[in-house]
Amino acid sequence: MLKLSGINAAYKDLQVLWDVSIQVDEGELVALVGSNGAGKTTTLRVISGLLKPASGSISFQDHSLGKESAHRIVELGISQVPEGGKIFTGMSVLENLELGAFVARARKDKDQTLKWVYEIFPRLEERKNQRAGTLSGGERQMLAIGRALMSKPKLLLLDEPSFGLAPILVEQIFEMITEINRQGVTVLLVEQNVRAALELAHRAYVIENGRIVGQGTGEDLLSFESVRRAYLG
Amino acid sequence: PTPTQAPPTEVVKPTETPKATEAAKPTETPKPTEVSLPPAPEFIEVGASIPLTGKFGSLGTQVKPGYVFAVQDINAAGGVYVKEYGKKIPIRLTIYDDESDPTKAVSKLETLYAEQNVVAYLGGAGSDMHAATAAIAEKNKVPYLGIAFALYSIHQQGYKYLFSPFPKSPAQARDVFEILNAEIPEGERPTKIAIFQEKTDWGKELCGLWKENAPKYGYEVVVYEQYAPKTEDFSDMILKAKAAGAEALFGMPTQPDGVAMFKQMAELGWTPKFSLIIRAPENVTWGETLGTVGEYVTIFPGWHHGEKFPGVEELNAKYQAEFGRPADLLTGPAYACVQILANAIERAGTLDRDAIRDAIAATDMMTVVGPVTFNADGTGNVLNPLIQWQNGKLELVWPKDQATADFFYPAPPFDQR
Amino acid sequence: MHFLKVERLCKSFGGLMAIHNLDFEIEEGEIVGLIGPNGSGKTTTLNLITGFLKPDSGTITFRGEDITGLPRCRACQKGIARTFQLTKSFLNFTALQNVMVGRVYGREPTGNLRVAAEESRASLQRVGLLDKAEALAKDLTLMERKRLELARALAAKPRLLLLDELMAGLNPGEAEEAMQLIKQIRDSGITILVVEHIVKAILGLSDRIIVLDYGEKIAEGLPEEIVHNPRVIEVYLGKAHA
Amino acid sequence: MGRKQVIFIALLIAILVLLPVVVKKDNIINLALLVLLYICLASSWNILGGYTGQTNLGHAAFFGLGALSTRFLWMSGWSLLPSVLAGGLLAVAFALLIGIPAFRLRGVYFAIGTLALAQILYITVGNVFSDISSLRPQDLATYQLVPRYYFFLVLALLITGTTYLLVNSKLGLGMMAVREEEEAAESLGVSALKHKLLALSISAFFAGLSGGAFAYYHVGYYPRFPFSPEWTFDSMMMVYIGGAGTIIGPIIGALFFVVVRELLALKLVELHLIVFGILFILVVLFLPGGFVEAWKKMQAAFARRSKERGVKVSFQTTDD
Amino acid sequence: MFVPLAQSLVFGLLVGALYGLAAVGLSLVFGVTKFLNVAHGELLMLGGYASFWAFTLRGVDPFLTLPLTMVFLLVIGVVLYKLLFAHMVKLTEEAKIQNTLLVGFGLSLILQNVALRLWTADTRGITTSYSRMAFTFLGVRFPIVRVASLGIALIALFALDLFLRRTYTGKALRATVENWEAATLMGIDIQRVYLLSFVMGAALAGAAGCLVSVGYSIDPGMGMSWTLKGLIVMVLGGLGSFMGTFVGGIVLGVTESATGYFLTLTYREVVGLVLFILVLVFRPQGLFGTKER
Ligand SMILES: Nc1ncnc2c1ncn2[C@@H]1O[C@H](COP(=O)(O)OP(=O)(O)OP(=O)(O)O)[C@@H](O)[C@H]1O
Ligand SMILES: Nc1ncnc2c1ncn2[C@@H]1O[C@H](COP(=O)(O)OP(=O)(O)OP(=O)(O)O)[C@@H](O)[C@H]1O
Ligand SMILES: [Mg+2]
Ligand SMILES: [Mg+2]
Repeated sequence: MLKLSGINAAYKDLQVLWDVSIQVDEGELVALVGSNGAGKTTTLRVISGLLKPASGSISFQDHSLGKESAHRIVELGISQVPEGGKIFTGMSVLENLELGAFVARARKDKDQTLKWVYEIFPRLEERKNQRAGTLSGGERQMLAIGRALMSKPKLLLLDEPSFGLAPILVEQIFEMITEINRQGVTVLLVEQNVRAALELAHRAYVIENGRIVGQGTGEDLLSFESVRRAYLG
Repeated sequence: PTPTQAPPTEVVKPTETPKATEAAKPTETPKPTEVSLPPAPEFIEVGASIPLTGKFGSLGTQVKPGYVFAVQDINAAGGVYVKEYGKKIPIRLTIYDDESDPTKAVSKLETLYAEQNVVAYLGGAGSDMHAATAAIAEKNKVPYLGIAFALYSIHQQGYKYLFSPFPKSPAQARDVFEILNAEIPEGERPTKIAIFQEKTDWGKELCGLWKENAPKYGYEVVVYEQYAPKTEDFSDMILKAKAAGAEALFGMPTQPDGVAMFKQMAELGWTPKFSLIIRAPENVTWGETLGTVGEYVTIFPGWHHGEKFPGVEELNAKYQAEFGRPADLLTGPAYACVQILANAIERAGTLDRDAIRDAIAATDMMTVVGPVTFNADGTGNVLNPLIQWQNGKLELVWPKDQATADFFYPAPPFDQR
Repeated sequence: MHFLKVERLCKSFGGLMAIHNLDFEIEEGEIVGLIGPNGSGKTTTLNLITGFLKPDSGTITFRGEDITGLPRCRACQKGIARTFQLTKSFLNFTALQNVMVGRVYGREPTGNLRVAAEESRASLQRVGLLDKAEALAKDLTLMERKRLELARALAAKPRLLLLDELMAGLNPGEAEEAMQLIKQIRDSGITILVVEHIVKAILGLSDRIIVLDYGEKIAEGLPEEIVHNPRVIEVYLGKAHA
Repeated sequence: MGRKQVIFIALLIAILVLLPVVVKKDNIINLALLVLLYICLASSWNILGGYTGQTNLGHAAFFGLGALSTRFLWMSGWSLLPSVLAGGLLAVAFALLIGIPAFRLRGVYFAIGTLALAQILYITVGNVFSDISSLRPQDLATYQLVPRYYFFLVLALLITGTTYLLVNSKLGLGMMAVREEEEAAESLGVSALKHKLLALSISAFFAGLSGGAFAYYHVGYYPRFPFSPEWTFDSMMMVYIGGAGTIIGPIIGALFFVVVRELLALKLVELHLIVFGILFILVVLFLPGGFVEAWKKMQAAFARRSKERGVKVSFQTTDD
Repeated sequence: MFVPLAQSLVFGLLVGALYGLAAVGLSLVFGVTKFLNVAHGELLMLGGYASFWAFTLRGVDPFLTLPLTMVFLLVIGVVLYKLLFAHMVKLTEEAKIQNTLLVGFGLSLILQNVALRLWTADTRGITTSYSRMAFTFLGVRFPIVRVASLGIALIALFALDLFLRRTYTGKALRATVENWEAATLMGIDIQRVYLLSFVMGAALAGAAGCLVSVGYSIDPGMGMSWTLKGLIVMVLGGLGSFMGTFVGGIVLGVTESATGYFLTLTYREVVGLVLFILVLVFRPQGLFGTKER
């Protein structure tokens, strides 16, 4: 479904990604793990078109994304929950969700999708008229995911959804991700919480200093000695 | 056609068609050269810093063609005869734009002085600008001829190099009453006057004089209101004038203020039977902008293209050819400045600045604005004609011997025009 | 006399009671953990202590002195330094300059920039950022910036250090390093209040833990007591940690 | 400062000092004086606007107050230096008066708030002092441009030097920290308000002195003229186009603004403002961040290039 | 007593509506794009000249040309945006304000002087045959032209408000204001949103310019004072509320005329500014502004 091959990417002069190749198949839940500054967020930014790679190719459902602008990529069915959520704090929860369905493809089924999102996150329905800026950290994260779901993505990119959340919420969020995936949304998950991510994922890639250094099923990687040492403490 | 197509800024015209203008006619006929004459300069350098852009731009663009045309005419006759060199020397006029900024004007005048080594300055427009430039002229000891400001107080500073062949506030404050009393039979006169004073030094000076003179001529100032320049809303003043039963309006608003004032007078239904509005209606666009609302307003602009002095017709023809209308109100006085200067140089017989200055002070000649002499303070004794807007045109209504139309009084109410 | 004492502290935003009748103390030399669900008022508490917010009522005493509602720059001068949950680095400064601000203005202000620079380098070294001393803060990674903020706070020579989610986003290995660093800091004589969501870290670090929920203290005690507190499990830890 | 820089600066100062001795033309001296005037004004704006990050759109008020009081005192018989100093102090007094309420405002609110304050003064001064202020003929008869030039030169050196010392001191560090991240600065013990007030006062003081120098220099103007908002905007533009928060930025900005504009005005007369506008926009589009930033980038690019070349060379030597 | 005061206030209301309209355009552009377009007053001037041209050359009624003027400015807006402002979309907020300020400054120089070439420095304006008509209510005169101007300003404003709150594009616009990167991730083409708001701001300036040419007068140098007024009203009303901005304009207009009535015309602007400062002292975020984060 999604295929990155030989991606090199840089912020101005600083090369961050080196020859990254990743593949995600339809219906999968794939995790991308790695330490700080390894290039996980950058990889997601490249997929979403926020950062154009210096070389390499990206295709989504046999459609090349290399030249597409960021908003077109959303229209094609890739949504991202960015690091830290980045919700629209000045707007209501409902308006945030409606904006999620901005692309034409999603707009016509907006009401239905909204119901679906409310089923997954009942808390959002309770708070639908509240200003998003006043939500608590966990609620913000829910809103960010819900907003991404509103675009009816075929592929959902999640960037550290557990960041800064209380343990109880981390658990809940991971349950929700599994649920969303079960309902047919392909997921690429970036996580710092390596154990949880590997337990959850069908497959995972390990990224280190901008290079993919390992891949396999979650269980495989969990049993890798090097991974255990580096990420599980 | 707009002043955009004004002639090039540096005017150098060697002799082509010798068509002497009256004013430039040499007072002495050139004699065969004497034994040893110093080598003559190629040109008589004259410089002007004019506000062509910025807030005084609309005045500056009227002034500039006056200077340019006059220099062209004089050079067409071979230039100005300078006795010291025993020959005619053409004038080279350098014009800079000072953007209506006194500091920039100063630097332009310094450049004219240092680079062009001018023998005289021609002024720009607006008292803001003259205040700075006249002082520089004084400092550099360069004779300065300036028009387009009626402020009298500049002349009270004791400046020696400043000359202005242009009517000043005292004349404007006196003449209006004399004209009214002469033109309108007693009993019909608009004796109740409203004065709208702009809060500036000229406003204070001129409106103060009006107020002072009114009782002497049998008039009463019933409303005297002040406002700051760039006011959008005059309703309050207008209502006061209306309530006080004022029959005449005196003021000297800038163009935008004048337009707003008259629009609101029409809207509020107050028509003065007589209005003397200096400055705002001087521009040809007044009529276009206000239509019938701007009719019957009178002005003291300093000059009118209908005056019957020598050279006016030629000037109008030239202006018509270039801009498609007779010469603008400030163009004539600007033209006269050059005439006065040329005449003074000729009488001085040298290009020495102090000699020229003294010659200007002794001026007694006929120009396109009529006969000109100067007082000791540098103000000119010149005609102060009254102009009136009639049928969308500027008509000269006073003095009678110059008039192009009859004085129209009283002005009909706005909604009956 | 308690080192820091918070009494009947209240703070509301509009209708929302962010902190309600909060009481707690910190003793000199302790590491105290402050945990609670998202939005329970942890950051607000730190903001109140450092003067970034004025309490509606209640008092805060630091080393016997009432510091309630003091201008926010005074807290640091009295010896309370903090880091921010959302980093606030001086982005166009070099890392060294960032730290120097702390040294020059902090508890022992100095006008001698040369000396300040030397001491600031020492602070950078302490957090392992010395090799980035000349790099601009905006070119550092988020995690490096967090360390930078720690170095900056340390340079201010605090008596009490407030850390707001310093470890969020670290993987377990990195978190372990950070824990060691915090312990070292305590051992150098600085009292510490940590806000953190990484359960393992907070349990390993803290001498004592205070748990907030909806702006109220719902539990306080030794780490092992807290993990078994049913109320804490219910609102915060979840069953995985039970 | 490196040795090269010291030599360069010394050379520059020497040139400026010798200029009136070598060049006798008043127009050149006058132009140089205007450049110095704007260096003073832009540099003083830069202290608050560039280094402390508070966009002050009311700078003309300080300039105007300096000019107003200096002109008044000087013309009424005080000697020059005390008059100018009084002008600077009056500007500081006004700065302290408005400072505390003004610094309650942030961002555009602060910018427009200060603009409004300056406009209040502009209009009021226009109303109260509506007469032209001209030098008397006897002053004009003895008027010399050169001493005025040196007055401005000394002032420009004073302002630039003070700025240099300031930004390399503790207070400068605090001011810039407030600009970068006010809350963080406060958490480290920097009183933002105090530093802003300090920067405002210094900025106002120098603007006031510049106003005083202007009153000494200018032959005739309306008292409201130095209060007009153009003075603020022009200095701000100069700082931005040169490089905000740098010493050299306002200097380059003033040079560009005054000299290029004057040259265009002399050469093109009627079209010069259009051409200057286009030139100005081109500079902004192609050198975003101003001349200093562009220069830094160029240096960086150059350094990188030579480094790459250096690497290549070393490869070659190892190959050998 | 009543009539003159009421009359003054009526005029103040109408001036205020124009202040408001000028400021709303500025505020829209600034709010969405963080472009501080100081050439806004010059765009207003172009709008004024466009109507003036249509009226003098073709005799078209200014109220009929108003939509055309808006379209004309819209086109100019597109050109200016593509040529100059599009480069600045991705800068940081501070850099954006700084750079647009500079570009706006250059632009206003150019536009002013181009206008000077095209139309001379003279003051112009439009006076229609019905300009002097007014209806009287309780002794207070309501000039038709001004009442119509107020109506038009209100219509423009309600349309804008509806557009921003009800339509998807409007919401996209508000979202972009908050966070352009997140907006992109929603599939919003932010270049288009920026263009749209810039162009709408220009069109509003056009409308305001047309009304100014009818109610007052226009000249090439008028831009700066309208920009300054617009900025002051924008801040007085407070960022983030366009209705608030408009009301701010009216408050300022009415204050100015009330000053003229009760005190003196010479300090009318001063009193308006003092009111502005007082509002800021007590409400640093403006009358209707939301507190900054
Ligand atoms: N806008 C930027 N400009 C310059 N460098 C950047 C930028 N964003 C990230 N980097 C650099 O790119 C590298 C990879 O960053 P990235 O954010 O992709 O890491 P990550 O794996 O997501 O890390 P984290 O776990 O901290 O989120 C880091 O070294 C970082 O410093
Ligand atoms: N300035 C403010 N205005 C309005 N509400 C606020 C403000 N600051 C905080 N709040 C609210 O107060 C509550 C407590 O916030 P606080 O930031 O202290 O939570 P926290 O415990 O630090 O949460 P987290 O773990 O997510 O960081 C939250 O509901 C928050 O939305
Ligand atoms: Mg990341
Ligand atoms: Mg928090």
